[in-house]
Amino acid sequence: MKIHTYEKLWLGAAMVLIVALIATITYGAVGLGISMVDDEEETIDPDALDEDDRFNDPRVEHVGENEYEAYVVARTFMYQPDPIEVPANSEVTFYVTSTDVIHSFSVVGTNINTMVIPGEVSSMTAEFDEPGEYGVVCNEYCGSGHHTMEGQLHVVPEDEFDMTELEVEGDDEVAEDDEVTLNVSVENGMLDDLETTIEAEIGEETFEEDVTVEGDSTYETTITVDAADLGEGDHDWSVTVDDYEDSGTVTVVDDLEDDGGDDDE
Amino acid sequence: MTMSESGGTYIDNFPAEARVVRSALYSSFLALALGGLFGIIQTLHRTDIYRFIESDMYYTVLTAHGVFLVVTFTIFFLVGVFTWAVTTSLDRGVEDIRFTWLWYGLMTIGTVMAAAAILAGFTDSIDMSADVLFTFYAPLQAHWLFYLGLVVFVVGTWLAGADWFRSWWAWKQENPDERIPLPTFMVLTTMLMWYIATIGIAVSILVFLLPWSLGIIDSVNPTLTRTLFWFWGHPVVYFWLLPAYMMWYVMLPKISGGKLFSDPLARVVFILFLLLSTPVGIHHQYLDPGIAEGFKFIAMTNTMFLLLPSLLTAFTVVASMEHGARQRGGTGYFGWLKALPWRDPVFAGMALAGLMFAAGGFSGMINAGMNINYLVHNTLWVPGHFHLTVGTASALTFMAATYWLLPQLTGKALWNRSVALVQVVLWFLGMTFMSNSMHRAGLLGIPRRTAEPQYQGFEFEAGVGSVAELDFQLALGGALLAISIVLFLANVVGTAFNGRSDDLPANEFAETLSGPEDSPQVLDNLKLWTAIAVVLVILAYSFPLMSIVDRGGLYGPDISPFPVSIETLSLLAFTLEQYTTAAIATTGEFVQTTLTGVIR
Amino acid sequence: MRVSKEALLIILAFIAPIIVELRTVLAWANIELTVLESVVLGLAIVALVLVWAFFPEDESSSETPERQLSNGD
Amino acid sequence: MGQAIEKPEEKREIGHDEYNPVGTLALILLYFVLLVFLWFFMYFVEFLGNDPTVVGTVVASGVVG
Repeated sequence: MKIHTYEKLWLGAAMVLIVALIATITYGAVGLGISMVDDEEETIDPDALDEDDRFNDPRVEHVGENEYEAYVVARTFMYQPDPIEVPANSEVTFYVTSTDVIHSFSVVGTNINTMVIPGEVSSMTAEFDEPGEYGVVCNEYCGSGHHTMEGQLHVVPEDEFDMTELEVEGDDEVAEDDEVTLNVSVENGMLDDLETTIEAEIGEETFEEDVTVEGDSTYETTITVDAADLGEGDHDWSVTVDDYEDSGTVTVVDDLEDDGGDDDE
Repeated sequence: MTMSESGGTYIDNFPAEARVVRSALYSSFLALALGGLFGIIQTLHRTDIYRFIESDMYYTVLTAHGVFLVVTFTIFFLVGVFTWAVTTSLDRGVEDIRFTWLWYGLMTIGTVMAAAAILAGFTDSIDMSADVLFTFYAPLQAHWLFYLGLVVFVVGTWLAGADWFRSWWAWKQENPDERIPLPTFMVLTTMLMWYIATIGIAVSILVFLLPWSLGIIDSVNPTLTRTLFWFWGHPVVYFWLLPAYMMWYVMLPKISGGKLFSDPLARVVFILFLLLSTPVGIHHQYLDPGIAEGFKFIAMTNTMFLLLPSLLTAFTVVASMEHGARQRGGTGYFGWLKALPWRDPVFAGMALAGLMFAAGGFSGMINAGMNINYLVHNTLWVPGHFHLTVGTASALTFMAATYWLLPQLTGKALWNRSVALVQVVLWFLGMTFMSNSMHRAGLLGIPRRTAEPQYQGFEFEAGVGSVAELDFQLALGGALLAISIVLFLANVVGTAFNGRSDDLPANEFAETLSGPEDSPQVLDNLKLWTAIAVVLVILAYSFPLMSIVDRGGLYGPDISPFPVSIETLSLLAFTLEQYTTAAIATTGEFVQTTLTGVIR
Repeated sequence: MRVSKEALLIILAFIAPIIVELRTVLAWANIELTVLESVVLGLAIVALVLVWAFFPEDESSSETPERQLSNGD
Repeated sequence: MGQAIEKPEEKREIGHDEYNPVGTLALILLYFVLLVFLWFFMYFVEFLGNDPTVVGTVVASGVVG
């Protein structure tokens, strides 16, 4: 078979090019450790995500020093959780699944991008060095509202990041001869202990308690005050832990037959 | 190469066949008109320059744009031009013209069915829609008529292929010792590729999607139908492209005033497409969960080697053009380019299409890269890429070829050559603006297939310039393309209304500098190449498909009728690794032996 | 005319992509152009090509071909 | 614009053995250089510059900044 010398030369150049392209990608995969979304995750029943430990409550979890896992559910036409919050200088593994059709989870302006297929879980690990706010879009057509499907990923500065959750249950109405109680629970989602102060205010009364909430646990405490000390009427209360605050109003009534019913909650 | 002895036009020699080919081409142009109309609506809508439809209807428009252009326009043109190529190069009519009309009829019926399902999406009064886009990924579900229409259409193409094989067998009985004429060789290898590729979509529709849309089965495995789609979905891009390649090889050298540089290499190129087009589809699924990275890597190496036939084509075709230019008096390293017949719309269109394909080839290399896919996957970059390939390399070549074919098929001179030249240049300009801005926008992360890529919570950040500029560029390009389509259609209609002309060139292909006699006989052994192609497909697809079925069930996550235990699976994985390594080695070895064989 | 009208059309077509991306390329060299400036620059380049094409001979007035060009451009 | 159908005027016949496609070689080598440049630009500037990037859990130790 006769092939012109120039064409042989080009054939050689073309082969070199092809091998170079494969070599570059291999370097990225092996040298830089860029791995592909793959089949390492077990399949999942898309109709029963609420029975799944990871996806019944879409959230971010702290799993190790600077290591976080985000369990994300994509559905028409939203992401949960939204926004996803992680600290800077962290390594985050995203687990994303769909409960209906095929979506994508694409963090705009980054190389975090995956298809989200019902029945499969996409897992991707990425490192966030700097704080920043990213948009998340669905780039796979998923139905008539596809263009409205968006979310946010917030990478917050490390010192502003915590996973504290404050929840307070207070009485709405208390008889004057009874006690007003506030059940305070402080959840620490981080693995490290949380040293903080619970500050509470009811009417004129103030309370303060220094606490250490152990990693991945919830601290519960009850604050009580005699209703008589407050006196009849409405009294605002508030509880703060770091930057979190919960507040409400309690009504102290003369007797129970005075069913004043101005519930605030 | 065999040529028509009589030296007349095609319609003089094959009046009955000319009618079929003409019908196929007109069907194709009707689809182009509709697809183009939907194209400009989309362009103006997504750039927010002019919106007159609701955004949820955008997806009906997009489905119609995709299906009409990449299925109807391209494939109707293909069957027309392939019929022309086979009959001309074998210098014999089809064996039974009724059979030819049968497959044309099936393709038309299939198109009408699918089109009805899609277009019904525009009105609420008919309870039918198929807003599933060209890819129809389950669990999105179309009306069963859409799937059935696709099946009927594909069966039509199968019969078309059978028609051409029949012609070739009949010809071979009479010419046992002759080499297959190059155009027929190209048609046959392309169709062999098509037969292998359509297995994927046939299984996907007949076994899963059609019964599912009819309510016979409850669920499907989305990864499985998606993988079967891409089993067909990648080779189909070569089904769009190879008719254009054929025209570049068999017509362009002649139009340039020269001869085809190498017939043997053209055969090698088409064989490589037959072998490598199908075992690469998983590169569309780089970012799919549920598919092992190893399978993705194999698909990538195959894809990268698939660059070879295109790179070879670039050399052979340009060298053939240069031969023409030098015979016309061209000189120098680059000066010969001036001696090319740029004022001929047939030449200018094909040459500009080839040039844009060189750019599309580059973005294709990026798409083929495995991990770099995180950057571009499903962004506007991807439509930017394929508007250069199917949207220009194929479409513009088809339009330019039409300026040659129409007079051959009608016996009438082209209505207006200047309009034709302006038309092809407008396409080039329009696509420059449109695809450039799409590529750029894709790099910013702007998604494809989205009615309103303007979001509430964040904005896309352009490094240089602004998103508004890119939108403007995109809309400008789209508008130029729309004008170009109007000019093209005007020329087609104008030509149809022309009177018969006696002054038309004969229906002939380019001659060759290095002919088939320079190539080993084994290149014409279609059985051998088909067998190797099938083996490669089995190697590339059997294990991914098994793994997908094992993970997600044949009919979706609920039912698991594929009882493979975990132990067998890990054993499978191990065997698979062995096989895939072997597959890569075989492929490499094969390519090497073919190439050395070819070079000697 | 130095080149035929058809050739001029093709040359202008080839220049288009260069003009379109000129601004990006210049931005790498830290030359930031506004849209208006790059449009003006593009028109200037086109004008230069037209002058080059028409200057040596005056057999056809430069008005007519330019009108035709704007058709095709 | 001219309506005349242009016949490709052949000035000389060039046969297989005397034809060297130097122009094609020059063009295609230019294309090669362009491809290599653009590939490296796309991979190392556009792609790797588009941090953060998905990394494997095993090697995720700050290799990809």
